[in-house]
Amino acid sequence: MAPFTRKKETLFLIIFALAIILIPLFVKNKYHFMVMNIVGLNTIVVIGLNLLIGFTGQISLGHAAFYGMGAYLSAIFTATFGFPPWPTIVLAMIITGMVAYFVGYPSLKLKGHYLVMATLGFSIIVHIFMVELDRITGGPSGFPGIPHLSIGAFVFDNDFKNFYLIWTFVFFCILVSVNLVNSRVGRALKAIHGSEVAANTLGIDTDKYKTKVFVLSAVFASLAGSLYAHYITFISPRSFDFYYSIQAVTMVIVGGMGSVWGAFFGAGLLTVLSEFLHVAEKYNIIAYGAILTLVLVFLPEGIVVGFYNFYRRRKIKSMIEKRGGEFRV
Amino acid sequence: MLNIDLINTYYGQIHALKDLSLHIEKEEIVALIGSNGAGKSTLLNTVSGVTPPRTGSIRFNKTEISRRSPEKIVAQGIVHVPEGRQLFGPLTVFENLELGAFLRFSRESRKDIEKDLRYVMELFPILKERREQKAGTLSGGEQQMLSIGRAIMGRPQLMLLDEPSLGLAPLVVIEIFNVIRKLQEDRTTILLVEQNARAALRIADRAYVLETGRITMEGNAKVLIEDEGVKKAYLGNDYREKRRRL
Amino acid sequence: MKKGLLIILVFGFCMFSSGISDGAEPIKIGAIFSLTGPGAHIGVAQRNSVLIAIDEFNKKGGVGGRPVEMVVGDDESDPTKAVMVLKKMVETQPIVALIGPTRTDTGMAMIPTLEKEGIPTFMHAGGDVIITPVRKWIFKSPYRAADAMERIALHLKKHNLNKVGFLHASDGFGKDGAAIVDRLAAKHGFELVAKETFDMKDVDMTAQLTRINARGPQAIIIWTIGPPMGITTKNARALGIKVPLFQCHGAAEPIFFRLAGDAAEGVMMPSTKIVVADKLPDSDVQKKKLVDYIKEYEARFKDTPGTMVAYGADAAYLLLEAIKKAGPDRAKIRDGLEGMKGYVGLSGVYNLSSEDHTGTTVKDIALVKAEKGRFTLVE
Amino acid sequence: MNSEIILKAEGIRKYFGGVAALNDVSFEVRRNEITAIIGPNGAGKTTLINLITGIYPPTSGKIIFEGKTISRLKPFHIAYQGITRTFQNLQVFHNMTVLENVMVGLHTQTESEFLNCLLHLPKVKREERRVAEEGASLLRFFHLESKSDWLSSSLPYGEQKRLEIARALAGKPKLLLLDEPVAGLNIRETEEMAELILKIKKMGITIILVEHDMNLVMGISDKITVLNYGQKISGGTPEEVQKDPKVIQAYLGEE
Amino acid sequence: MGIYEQILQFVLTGLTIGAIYALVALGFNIIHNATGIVNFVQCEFVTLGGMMMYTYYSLLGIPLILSFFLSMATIILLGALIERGPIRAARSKAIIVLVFITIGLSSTIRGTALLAWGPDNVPLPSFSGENVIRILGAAILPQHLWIFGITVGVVIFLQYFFHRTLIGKAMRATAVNRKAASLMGISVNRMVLLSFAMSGGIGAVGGMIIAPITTSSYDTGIMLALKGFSAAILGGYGNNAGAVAGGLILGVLESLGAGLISSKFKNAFAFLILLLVLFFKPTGLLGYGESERV
Repeated sequence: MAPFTRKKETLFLIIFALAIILIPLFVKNKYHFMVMNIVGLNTIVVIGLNLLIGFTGQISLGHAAFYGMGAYLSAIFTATFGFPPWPTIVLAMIITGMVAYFVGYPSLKLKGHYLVMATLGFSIIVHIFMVELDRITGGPSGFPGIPHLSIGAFVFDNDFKNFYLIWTFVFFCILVSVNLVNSRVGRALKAIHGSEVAANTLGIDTDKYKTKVFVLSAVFASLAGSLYAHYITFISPRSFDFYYSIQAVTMVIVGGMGSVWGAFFGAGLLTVLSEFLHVAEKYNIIAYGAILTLVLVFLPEGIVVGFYNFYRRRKIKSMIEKRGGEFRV
Repeated sequence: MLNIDLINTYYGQIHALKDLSLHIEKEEIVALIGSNGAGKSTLLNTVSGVTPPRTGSIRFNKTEISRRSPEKIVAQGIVHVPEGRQLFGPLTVFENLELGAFLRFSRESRKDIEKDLRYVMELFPILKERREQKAGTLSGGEQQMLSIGRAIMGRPQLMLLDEPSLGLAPLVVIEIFNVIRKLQEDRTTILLVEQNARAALRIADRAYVLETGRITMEGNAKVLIEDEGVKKAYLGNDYREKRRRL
Repeated sequence: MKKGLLIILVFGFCMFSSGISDGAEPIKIGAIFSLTGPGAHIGVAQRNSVLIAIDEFNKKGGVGGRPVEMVVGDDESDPTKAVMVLKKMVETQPIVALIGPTRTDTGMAMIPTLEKEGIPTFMHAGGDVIITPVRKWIFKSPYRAADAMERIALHLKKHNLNKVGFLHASDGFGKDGAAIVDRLAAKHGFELVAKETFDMKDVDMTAQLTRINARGPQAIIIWTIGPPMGITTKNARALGIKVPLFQCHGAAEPIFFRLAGDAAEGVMMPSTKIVVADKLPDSDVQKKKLVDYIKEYEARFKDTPGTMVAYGADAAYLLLEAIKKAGPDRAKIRDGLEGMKGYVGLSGVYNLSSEDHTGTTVKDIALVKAEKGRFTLVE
Repeated sequence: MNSEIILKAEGIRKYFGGVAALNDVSFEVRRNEITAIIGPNGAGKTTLINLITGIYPPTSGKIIFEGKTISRLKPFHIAYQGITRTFQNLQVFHNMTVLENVMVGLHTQTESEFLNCLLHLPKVKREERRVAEEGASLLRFFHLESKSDWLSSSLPYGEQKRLEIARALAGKPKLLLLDEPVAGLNIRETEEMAELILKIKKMGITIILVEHDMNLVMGISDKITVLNYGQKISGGTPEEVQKDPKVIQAYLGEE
Repeated sequence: MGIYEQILQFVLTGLTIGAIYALVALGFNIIHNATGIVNFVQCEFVTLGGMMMYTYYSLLGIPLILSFFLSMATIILLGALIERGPIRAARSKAIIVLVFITIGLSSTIRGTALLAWGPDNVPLPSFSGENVIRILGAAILPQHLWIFGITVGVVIFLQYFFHRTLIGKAMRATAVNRKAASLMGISVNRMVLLSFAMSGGIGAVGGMIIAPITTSSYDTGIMLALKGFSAAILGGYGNNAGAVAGGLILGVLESLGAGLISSKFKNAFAFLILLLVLFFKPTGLLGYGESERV
C-alpha cells in the first residue's frame, strides 16, 4: 500500500503520543495495563518483523529466538553478573544483531519455504540452548529474579510505570520505522519486495539490504525481549518457542503487511482477542483459529491495509469517474 | 465451424483484442499472421478459454463457448497446442501422449486410444524411439512434435497451433508443416498462428493478418503471400519516411 | 482504536465477571490451571480434584455459612498468560487465596505478583524451586522431588542396587530431578553410571536407553511426567532391559497403564497412598479420608483418581482449613497455613511451618509397583 | 558520425544447462546512438540484455563498458557504472506509488544509509527533498505528475511502461537498455514512446533497444544488430539490415 | 551390548522414526506440488489419524483393520472439506495468505480435538503384540516393522499411483504446468482437491501407525509435522524421493546424535545439519532450482 504522506504520519504520531499520555487517566486496572503492556511489547517485535516481511518480502519464522535472546541476555547479565540494566539492553541488542547477521547472511540467499525453514531451524536451536544450558539460563523452569528497570531512584516496578516505559519505546520504534520506510532505505526495501531483480538493476545491493533489515528486525525483537524480562522479572523458554514466531507473523499478516501502523493494530487486535476469548473458555482456541481463518479468507490484505485500500480505491474510482474515464483494478 | 464475433479481450491491463471477428470453416487451415505482440497468442488463449473475452461471442458448431472453462472447451473438441510447447517435462513421452487423451479414457475404449497412439507414432516415428524418455530431455523439434502429438491424442475437431516453427531448424520446420497438411487431409480443422509467414501462407487456405489486436487484412493465402502489406507488417515501413515525420 | 480497545476490554470483563450468587456472599478462591497447552493433561485433573474438595467443604457449611467459590482461570501453559490471568483475577475478583498453577514455569512467573499482592497460594507445580528459598506467600502440595527421589534411593540401598542409570525429560521437572539425583548419589553412595535426556515431544527414546543399558546399570530411574512415561517404559522393555525401572512420583496414575501397556508390569514409583488405599491397614490414619474421597471422585468423574489428584485436593483442603479458621483475610490465612500441624491429607500428614512450605516428608511417600493393571504397595 | 564506442561485447557465450542461448556474439554500441537488437522469438535478445546488466554472468566472453570489464559485476554495481534498464515483463514496484518508483530509481544518486534514515537526520531531510523534487520533475517530463501519489499498480499499462523508463532514467544512466518498450501499446502510444526515446537520446544518453515493432526499430535506430538462434546474423544501419537476405529469411522464412 | 550393536540399534530405530517423518513429508509434498503452500493442517491430519483410530477401535469396538481404513477415510474427507471450504473460498491466492489460513484452521481443529477427546493421551494397541524381535543384537518391536512396512507400502502405492494411473499422471502434470494441464482437459481444482484428500490420508496413516508406540493426544501431530516439514525441505521441497530420503536421514541422524554424541542436543544437532545443507545446497538434497524469469 502507499504510505501516508509525511504530514499525515506526523499527525498520527502526535495523536498516538497523546493517546499514550492520556490513556492511563482512564484506566485504573492493573490487568488492563498489563494487557496493553504486552500489546506494546508485541508491537515492537511485530514492527520489526513487518519491516522484514511486509516491506522487504522475506519471511522469518525465527524471531522468537531474537526476542528470547534479548530477554535472556538482559536477564543473565543483570541478575547473574550484576551489569547495569540500561547498558545491558544495548549490549543485548548488539549481540543479537551480530547473531542475526551471521544467521541472516546465508539464510536470506534462500527463497520462499527454504528461508522459512532456515529461520525456523535456527530458532529451534536457540530454544534448545535456552533449555539445555540450564546452569546459565535456569533451563525450562525459567530464570527468576530479574531486576526492574530504573532511572535514578525511580523504579519501574508496577504495570502503570511500565506502561509509560514500554509505550515510550513503542512510540520511538514506530517513529524510527516511519522514518525508515519513508526514506531511501525504506524505498529500497519495498523495491526488493516488488521485484528483487529490478531493485538490483537500479543499484540496490539486495543481499546487503535484506541482511541489514533482518538484523534491524532482530534488534527490535531483542529490545522487546529485554523490556519483557525487566517487566515480568521472570522468563522461561516457553515464552520464546516457535509458537511465538508464528503468532508474531500472524500479527503482521492480520494487521496488514507493509504498514507500520498495521503492525500496531495486528499486535493489538490479536493480543486483545486472545484475552477476550477467555470468555469462551474451552472454545477459546477454536474461536481464535476460526476468526483468524475468516479474516484471512475474506480480508487477505490484513485489516488496516485492507480497509485503507478499499477506501483508497473508492477515492480513485470517484476521481476517474469525474473525468469520465474507465476504472479497472 | 468456429465463429468469433466482436470479441474484446484484456490481458491484465492491456486491451489485447479489439472488436475482433473471424470464422473458420470445416477442414480448413486458417493462418493467423502478424508481428510479435499483435495478439495472435491471446486470440488462441481466448478461444481455448485460458483468457476468456470480456465481451463478444465465440460459437463452435453453433454452441456458445466463450464463458466456458478450458476443460469444458477441450471436451467440445478444440485442442490448443500452446506456444513454447508447454510439455510436462519430468513426465515421459508416452505419459505426455496419454494425458493428451485424458478426457477420452472415461468415454472411449482403450482400443480407440491405442489406435490414435499408433497414428501419432506413425506421424512422428522419432517419438516411438523416445517413448520412455522424459519430455524435458527432447530436442526442440522433438518437443514440438510431441506437443502436436499430444494434441492429436485429444482427437480434436479443431486444433489451435501456436507458433509450431518457433526456434526450430529449417528442416524440422518443413517436417512439421508436412504433418499439419497431413492432419488436414485426415479431416482436422486447423487455426495456425505463425511468425514464419511464408511457410504458413504456403499451406493455409485462408489467412488473417493481425496488427495490435485488430485484423487488418484477410483473404486467400495464395493472394496474401504476394502482398507487400504483409512484408511491412513484419519488417516495418520504409524508415526514411518515418524518420522525417518524427 | 484505543477507545475501541477499552470498550472491548470492559465488555469482556463484564461478561467474565457475571458470577453466581445465592444467599450468603461467597468467599472467592482463585484457581489457575493449565487447561490448554502442553500442561493440560495434568491441569484438568487438578481442577477436578479441587472441585470435589470445595463442594465437600461447602456441604459441611463452608465458613460460618458462607460458601467458598472457585474462580477458574486457564494459563494456557504459558508464563506470560499466567501472569495476565492472575492480574485479571486480582483486579476483578475479591480472591482471598489462590490454588495452582500446574506448571513450574507458570508458577515461577506468577511469584513476584503474588508476593507483592500478598496472596496465600498453594501451588501444584512439581519443581522444588517454587519453595526454595521459602517464599512468604507460596506453598506447594506435591512432594518435594528430592523427597520422592530419596524414597527410591532408600529402596535401592536396601536392595543393594549400586549402579544406577538416570533418564530424564528436558523440561523443568526432569532437569530438577537430574540435579537432585547427583546430590542423592553422593549422599547414599550409589554410582550414577549414565545420565541421559530427551525432549517431551520426542517419540522414541531407544537411543538414550541403549546408551544407559550399555553401561550395565542395576536399576534405571526415569524422571518425567506425561506421555514419555509410557514411551520410555515401552522402549526399555523392548530393548530387553530386565533391571528394576523406577518412574517419578507423578507416574502412579491410571493413565500409566494405558500409556505403557504390558510394559508397565513391575515398574515401581513413589506415590501418594491414594492408589493403594484399599490395601492400607485400617490403622493408617489416612485410610478413611482416602476411601471417602475416592468414592466421591469415582461417582462424579467416572474415573479412578491417581496420585496427582491427591496433591491437587490437598492444596484445596489445606487452604480451606486455613480459611475456615482465619476467615477471608489473606494475611491470617497465610499465618494459619504456617501453623498447620498434623493435618491429615490425602498425600500425607502435613506439618507446615515458616521453614517448610510443603509439609510432607519422605515418610509420607509410599513406594508402589504396577502389577496386572493395579498398583500394589511395595513397602 | 562515428562516435566513440561506449560498450563492447566480445565473444559472448551463455549456456543454460548445456543449451546455448547465446553463441559467440560480439557487437559494439557507440556513444549517443540508438542501437537496436532484433531477431525472432527465442533468438537470445533478452538473454543478452540480462548479461549486460549482470543478472547472470556470461559462460565465456567479455563485456566492456567505458573501458572497464563489467561482465563479472553484480547488477547493482553495474547500475553504479551508469547502466540501467527496463524489463520486457513490467517490473514496476506495484507496492509503491508512482513517485516512489521514480525515487527508487534515484538510489545511486543518494547515499543515506540505515542509521541516518532511522533517525531522519537533517542530511536525510535535505536529500529527501532533493529526491522528491527530482522525482517530480522526471514525472513531469513523462506526463505522469498528476498521478504521482497513485499506487503504480493502478496506472494503465502504457503509463506503467513510461513509469519504468522514468525510473531507469532517474539513475542518470549513460547507457539505457529498453526491453520491448512498446509491446502491448497501441499505435498512438507507440508513436508517443518513439518520440520519448528520441528525446532521451537528445539528453545525451546512449540507448540499446530490444523491440519487435519494426516500424519503431527502423524508424529510430541508428544501428541494428540482428540475432537468430543465439548468433549474430547481421548488423548495420536500418537500411542495410532491412535489405539483408539473411534477415528477411529469419523473419519471413525460406524463400 | 557392544558399540556395533548399539550403532545398529540407533540406525534401526532411527529408520523407523525416519519412516514416519518421511510419511509426513510426503503429505506436505503432495499439497505443495498442487498449490505451492506449506499446509499446517498436516499436523492435525497426523493427530486425528491416531485419535480417530482410537475412537473407532477402542471406543466403538470396530475391528482393527476396519478402524484403520475408516479413520483414513474420515481424514481424507476432512482434507477434501478443507480444500472445498476455506482454501477455495480464499479471496487471495497469495502463498503467505493461504499458509496462514492453514495455520488458523490448524488451531481450530486442534481446539476441537481438545474439546472432543480431552487433554489426556490415549493408547492404541500394537497391531501384532509387543514381543521383542532381535536382529543381530538390536531389539525392535513388531510395531516398528509395521511402521516400516506400511511406509514402504505407502511409498510403493504412491509410486504406482503417480506413475501408473491416469489420475496420478494428471496430478504430476498439473504440478508441472497448470496451464497445459487444463488445456488437456484436466480440472486443476479437482487435482488440488485430490491432493488435499491424499495428503490427509497419508498423514492419517502416519498418525495411526506411530500411535501404538507413542500413544496419541490432541496435539501429538505438531512435533511430527515439524520434523516432517524439515524432512521435506531437507530432501528438496516437492520431491517425493527427497522426502523419503530426508525423513530417513533426519531420523537416523537424530538417533545417532542422541546415542553417540549427546542426548541433550540431539534435536539441535539435526537442525544444525539441516541448516548447513540449506546453506550449501539452497534447494535441498534432491530439489530442483527454481528459475526466475525476467
